[in-house]
Amino acid sequence: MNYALLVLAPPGSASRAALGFARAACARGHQLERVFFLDRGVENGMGTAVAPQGERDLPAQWAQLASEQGVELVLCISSAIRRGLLDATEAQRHEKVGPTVAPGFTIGGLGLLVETCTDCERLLTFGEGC
Amino acid sequence: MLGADAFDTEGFLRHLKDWSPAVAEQIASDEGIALDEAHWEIIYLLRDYYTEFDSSPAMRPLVKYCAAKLGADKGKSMYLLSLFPGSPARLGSKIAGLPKPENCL
Amino acid sequence: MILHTLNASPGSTAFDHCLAQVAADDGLLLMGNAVYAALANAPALARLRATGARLHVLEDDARTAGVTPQMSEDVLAIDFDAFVALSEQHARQVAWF
Amino acid sequence: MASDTPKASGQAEPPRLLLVTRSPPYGSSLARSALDTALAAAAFDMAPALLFLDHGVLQLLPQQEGAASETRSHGKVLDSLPLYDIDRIYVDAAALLHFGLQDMPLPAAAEVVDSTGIRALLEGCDHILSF
Repeated sequence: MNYALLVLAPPGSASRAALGFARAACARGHQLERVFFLDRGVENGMGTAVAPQGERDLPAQWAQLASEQGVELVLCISSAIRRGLLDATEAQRHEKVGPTVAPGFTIGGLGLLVETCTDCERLLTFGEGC
Repeated sequence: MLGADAFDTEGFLRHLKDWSPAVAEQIASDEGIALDEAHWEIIYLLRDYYTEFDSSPAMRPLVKYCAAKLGADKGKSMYLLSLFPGSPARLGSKIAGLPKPENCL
Repeated sequence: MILHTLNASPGSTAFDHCLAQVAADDGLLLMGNAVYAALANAPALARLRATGARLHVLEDDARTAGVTPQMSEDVLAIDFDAFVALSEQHARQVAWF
Repeated sequence: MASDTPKASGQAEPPRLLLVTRSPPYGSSLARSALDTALAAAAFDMAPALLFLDHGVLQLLPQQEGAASETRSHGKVLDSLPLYDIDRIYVDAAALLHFGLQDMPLPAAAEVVDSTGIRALLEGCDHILSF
């Protein structure tokens, strides 16, 4: 089946679950074309974040999934830039230090999430409560 | 005339408070548009939209808002395109001193 | 049939709203801070049972939290492969968090 | 001209996309993300439906003054939903009662729904996004 994921949770248990789900979906032979990161979810693509030693480096593991399975990892542009996540184009446009987006991630508009919603058979949201 | 540093790299005002009709003329001139009455009508309509909804419109709501305020003849995308070629919502917002519309694509 | 993924602790409004919407033929997956509802003596567990829905817990999260040794036998611990299988069986998911 | 004829809103058809928003308007940015997603979906002719649950009903309080905190007024942006042709808006009856807001004026298109109505919405769409 055709899957799409929306990740709203910053690095943490819900984001780890999203990654685990994405890997398992690919392993079961499903199509996962795009994971869209929105709101605090964009923090998963923070290239300047340093994972504590001995703990999982989520941006790196997402990027690995992207390169192995051809999954597109898109950070919502308006969520990203207000949190300092800029690719080279946005860094130049807003005259800020950059790029700060981790390798394997791209920045894009909410239209890409909507497009994904129209194309997929299964759509799952990952958010984190307290 | 505002100095070049009053605008960002895409020509949008850095500080919305800097806007004035003269600034609108300046931005429009940089875009190759000579403002006439028809342009001003839409510029003030865009500023009303921003006051009412605290956001810059996408194309669809701009067309509907024009239709509601100015009548069906002007509430058409063709009419807005004739005044602000390419992307009326974006270009109009720029000249009217509204925030840069959030990138939807 | 809806798959409810619940990621909020028992006592949160997300937890309560989720329970209010779970039907007997739905699937329910506890993850994140919701795994504490799988503790055998948790009052929240009785409320989960009352929904009639099949109860699952994400195994990694339950083990991380220390819930596994005291977990109710009514709750099925699943890995990510089984999580994907659940999503195959349910056309829609609601994430409660 | 045909291209300027508005599309039928498809009121009878189930929404393809249901957005469930459970967060209060300020504090976190989740409510804003839900609203921005709704506007984007409308711009792409998805005719999304919006369901305000739990703390999400607080987004509907009238007369929010964003200027008081130099922030965007969530309430004012919600006022633009009709211009985006978003005319399926549902509000959690129990949450209104919980916050003492049962007499609050709601958007013209809003329909107050009980638990059964919420269930019908969840079952009646193609996809659900939860915020």
